Amino acid sequence: MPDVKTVFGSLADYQKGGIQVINDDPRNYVFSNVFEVASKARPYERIAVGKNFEYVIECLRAEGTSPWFTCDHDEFALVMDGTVEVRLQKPGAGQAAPAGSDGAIQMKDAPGGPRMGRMVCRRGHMALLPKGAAYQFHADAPGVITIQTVHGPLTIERWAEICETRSI
Amino acid sequence: MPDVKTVFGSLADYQKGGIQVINDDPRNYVFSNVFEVASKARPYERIAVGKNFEYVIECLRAEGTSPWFTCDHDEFALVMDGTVEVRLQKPGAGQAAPAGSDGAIQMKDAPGGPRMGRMVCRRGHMALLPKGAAYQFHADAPGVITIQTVHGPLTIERWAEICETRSI
Amino acid sequence: MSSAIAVQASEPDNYYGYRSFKKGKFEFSRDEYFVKVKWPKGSHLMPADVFLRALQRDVAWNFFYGTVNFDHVFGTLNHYGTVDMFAGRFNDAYRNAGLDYVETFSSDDLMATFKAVLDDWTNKGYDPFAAPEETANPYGRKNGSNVDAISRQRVTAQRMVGCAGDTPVRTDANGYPVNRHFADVPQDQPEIHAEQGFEDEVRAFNLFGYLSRSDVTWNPSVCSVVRESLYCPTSEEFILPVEHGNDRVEWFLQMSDEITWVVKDKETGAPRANVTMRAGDIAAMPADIRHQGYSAKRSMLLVWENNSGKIPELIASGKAPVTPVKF
Amino acid sequence: MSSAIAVQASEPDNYYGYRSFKKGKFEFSRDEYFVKVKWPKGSHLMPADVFLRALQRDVAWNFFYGTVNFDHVFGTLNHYGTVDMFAGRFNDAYRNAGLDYVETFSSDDLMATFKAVLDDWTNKGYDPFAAPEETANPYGRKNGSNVDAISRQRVTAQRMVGCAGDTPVRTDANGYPVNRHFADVPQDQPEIHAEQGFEDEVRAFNLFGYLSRSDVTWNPSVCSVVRESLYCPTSEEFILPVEHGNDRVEWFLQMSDEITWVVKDKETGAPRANVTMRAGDIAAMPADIRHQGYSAKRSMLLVWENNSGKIPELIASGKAPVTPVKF
Ligand SMILES: [Fe+3]
Ligand SMILES: [Fe+3]
Repeated sequence: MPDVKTVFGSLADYQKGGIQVINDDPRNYVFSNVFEVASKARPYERIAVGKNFEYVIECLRAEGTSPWFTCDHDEFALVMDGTVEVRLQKPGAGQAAPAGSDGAIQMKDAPGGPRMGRMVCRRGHMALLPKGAAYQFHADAPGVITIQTVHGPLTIERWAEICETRSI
Repeated sequence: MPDVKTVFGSLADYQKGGIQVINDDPRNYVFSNVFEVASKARPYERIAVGKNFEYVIECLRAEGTSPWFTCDHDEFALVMDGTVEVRLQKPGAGQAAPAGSDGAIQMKDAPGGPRMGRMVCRRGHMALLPKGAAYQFHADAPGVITIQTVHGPLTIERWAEICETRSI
Repeated sequence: MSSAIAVQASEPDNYYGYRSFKKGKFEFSRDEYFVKVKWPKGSHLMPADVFLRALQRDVAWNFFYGTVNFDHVFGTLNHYGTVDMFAGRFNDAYRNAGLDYVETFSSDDLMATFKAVLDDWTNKGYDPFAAPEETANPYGRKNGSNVDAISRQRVTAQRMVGCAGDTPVRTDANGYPVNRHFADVPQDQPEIHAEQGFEDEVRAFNLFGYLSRSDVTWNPSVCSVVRESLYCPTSEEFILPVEHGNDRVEWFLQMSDEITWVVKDKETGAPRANVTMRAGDIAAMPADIRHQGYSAKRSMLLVWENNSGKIPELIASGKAPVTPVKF
Repeated sequence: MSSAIAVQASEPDNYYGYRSFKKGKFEFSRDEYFVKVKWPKGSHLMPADVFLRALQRDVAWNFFYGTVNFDHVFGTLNHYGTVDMFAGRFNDAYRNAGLDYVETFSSDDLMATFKAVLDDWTNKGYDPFAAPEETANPYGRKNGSNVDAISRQRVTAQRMVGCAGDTPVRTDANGYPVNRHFADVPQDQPEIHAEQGFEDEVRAFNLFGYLSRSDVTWNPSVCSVVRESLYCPTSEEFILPVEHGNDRVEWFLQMSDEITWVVKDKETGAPRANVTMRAGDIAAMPADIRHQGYSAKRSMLLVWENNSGKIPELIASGKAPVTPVKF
C-alpha cells in the first residue's frame, strides 16, 4: 500500500456527517460532533454528548488550566485533539467526593494530599482518572477531551443546542 | 476438481422442486416438470408446458415411431431424455401446412417429397425442424422431447392436471 | 454509437485511483469496497462487486427487458430506445418517503456512461461475468483494467446455433473449454445424415455441450428463434447479479441441477415466493414480480422470452394478464 | 461448557465435504457457495461468507446484546442464559405469512452447535473476522480448517487496557502489527510520570495506536469500565456482518474516518434512516431499530454500551424510552 490517510478530526478541521431520514425523526439519534461542541464551549465545561441512563460521555474543551476535579469512581479521559497534561493528586481531608456519589465534583481548593503523578496525553491517548483521586487538566493550546463517567453535578445537558434536527 | 456431478433429469429419475409461497398463489408460476408430464402422456402427444401469447413449448413422450408432422415455420426439438431419431422429408403436393399457419399439423400420409436426411439426437441435443419440412420421430426406448413452436391444432393444454397448486 | 456522446468523468481520485462520473443529476463514485450513487434526494452504497456484476449485465444486455434492479434501490427500466435510470423507484420505503428519483436518457447516451464506468472500475484480473470462484477479488484501489472480459459480445443466433452462417458451436479450438463444473457433460454431437442439397436444413447440435463451454454466468443468449420466440439458455453459478423485473412474462426451463428463485413484488420489493427448480422443471415468472436466482453448482437454465415489442404496453395497460395461463 | 452437550452433526457430505447439522427443528447445510437453513415452515439460502462472518460474531460475542440478524431472515435473540434462534421472526413478510419460527435453547447448548458449524465450514485460509481484502475466498468445497482464526478470545478489560494485571497494550512483539490501513497512525505512548507508590493508578495508553493494531474487524471489545458503562472500541472495514437489533440504546463515537449506518425498524425491517458518521461525530442507536455499518476505509469506532441487566426488561415493557434523550 503506497500511502494511507487516516482521517481524525480536530477543532481546526472536522467534517460532520448527518442523518438521511427515510421514515424517522433525526432527534432519535441525538447526533452531535465533539469538535463542534468543544468549539462552542467554554474551557472545561463538562457537556454531555452521550447519555445512557445514569452514564454519560462528557465533552470538554481543554484550554489553559482546569479546576481541580475529584470523583468517587473511575473515569477515563480520551484526548480527541491537542496535547493535554493530566495532573493527579490525592485530595486532602474533607476534599473527597462523597462515598458512592455519581460523577465528578469541582474542588474549591487545590488538593491537600500527596502528588500521584502526571501524564502528557496526545490525540488518541486514554488516561485513567482513578477513583478517589483529584485531577486537573492543562493544555497550552485548545484541545478536546471526552470523559467516560456518570452523570454528576457538573454535567451540562444542552441537547437542543448541539444535536442535529434535520435530515440531510 | 476431483469429481463433478451434473444432475440431469430423466423419465426414470427426476426430482421436482416446488414453490414456497410467502404471499402468492402457486398457480401464478404454471410450474410443471417435463419428465413428469411425459411419464403420464401417450406417445407423441404435444402437451403445452409453456405458453407465452401464441408461442408454446410442447412436451412429447418419445416412444416408438411418431406420425409425420409438418409446419410452416421453424421449430426446434430438444431431447431431454433418451435417444431420438429425427427423420426429415419434403411433403408432397397438397401435404404442406397452410402458408403462414401456426404450429405443427399431423399428416395423413407419409410425405411424398424427397428425403432430406435424418439425425440421431441424444440428451441435450437440439435439432432444427425446418419450415416446410415433414418430420417424424423414432425412439426405441421411451424418451422426452421439448419443442419450441407456436400454438397449433395439435397443441394440448392440460394445465390443471400438470401444474403445482400447492406451496411446499 | 455516436462519438458525439459526452461522458462526464472526473480525473482519477488521488487516493483510490478511480474516476467519478456524472450522468444527469446522478453521481457515481467508488472506493476500495463500495460504489456510492448520489441523486438529488439521497445517496446509496453498494459493494463494488454487486454493482459491477449488475452493471456488466445491464451493458451486455443493452438494458434487457423491463427493470434491471442492481439491488433494492438502484437500477434501470428499459423503454427500448430510451431508458430510465432510477433510485428508490421500486422500493416501498423510498417511495413513501418521497426519496425516489427517475431520469430518462436515450439508451445510447446512458450506455456510453455505463461502459465508461465499467471500464474504469474493473481492475486487472476481475471479471464481472465470472462466478466468484473463478475470478479475482474486485476490491482495492485502482489496479489495471480488464477490457477483454467486459467487452465480450453477447451471442445472438439468427436461426439456431450451428446453422449455416449462424453462431458457431463452441470447441476447445475456438476458445471455449469445458467449465470445471461441467467436466462430466457429454460432448458428443448428434449424428447427422443429410441428403445432398439439404445440408443447410438438416442441422442439430449439442446444446448441453455448448452450455458446458460457456465462459460467463447469468448471461442469457439467443440460441434458437421461432419468430419472436427466443430460446436464451445460459449457465448459472452463485447469484444472479440483478433482481430482474420483467415487463412481460418470461419462462424458465431448468435443464440441469438446481436454482432457487427469490421472488419479490416488482413495485414494492415485498417477498412473494421462493421457487426451487430442478432438472426438468418449467415455470413462468409473472410480469408483476422481480426475481433473483441462486445456483450453488453451475447449472443450465433455458430462459424463454417473447420478444414482441407490443407486450410491455399490453401488460402495463392491463390488456394482457401478468400470468400466461389461467387454470 | 459441559462435555455432555450433544451436537447433532452428519458425516461429511460425499460431494461438498461439509457436515450438516441439526439443532432443535432447525437444519443447517452448506455447499460451495451457500448455507441453507431449514425450519418447519420454510427454508432460506445465504452466501456462505455472509453466514460465517455473522456466525463468527455471534460465537465471539456469546450472542451479544439483543438481536443478531445474520440477514433479513435468520438470527438469534439473546435472553442472557437462554437464546432464541429464529427464522422470519423480524421480517414483516414472513410474519404476515405465518412462516416465522422461533426455538429457545440454553446459551451453552446452542453455542456448542454454533462452534461446531463454524469449525466445520471455515476452510483453510479463510478468516471470518478479517476484512475481505485480507482473507481468502470463503467458497468451494471443504478444504482444511482455520481453528486459530475462529477461536480468538474477545478482549475484555476489567478496568482499562494497560492497567496492572489487565489486558496488555498491543505491540509488534506480542503479535499485533499495525494494520495496512492504519500505517500512518502515531504509535507514541503517553508520557507518564508516576510518583512512587502510585504507579498502578497513574496509567494511560494510546487507544488509537491500540486500535490500529487490531487483527479483526467489527468486534467491539471492552477497553475501559465505569461500573456498567463499557467502552467497546473496534476497528471496522467493509460491512458489519450482522444487522444488530439491540435490546437497549447503544452509542457510537466515530474516532476516525467514516461509517455509514443503514438503519431499519427492529421488528419489521423497514428502512428508517441512513446515518453517516465522520471523525468526532457521536450518535445514539435507538432501542427499536437494527443497524448495519459500511466502512470503506478501516476506521476506528467507539461502541458504548450500558451493560445493566435491568435494561432489556425496562425497554421491552415500555418503562424506559427507546431513545436516550428527549429534547
Ligand atoms: Fe429474468
Ligand atoms: Fe450494535
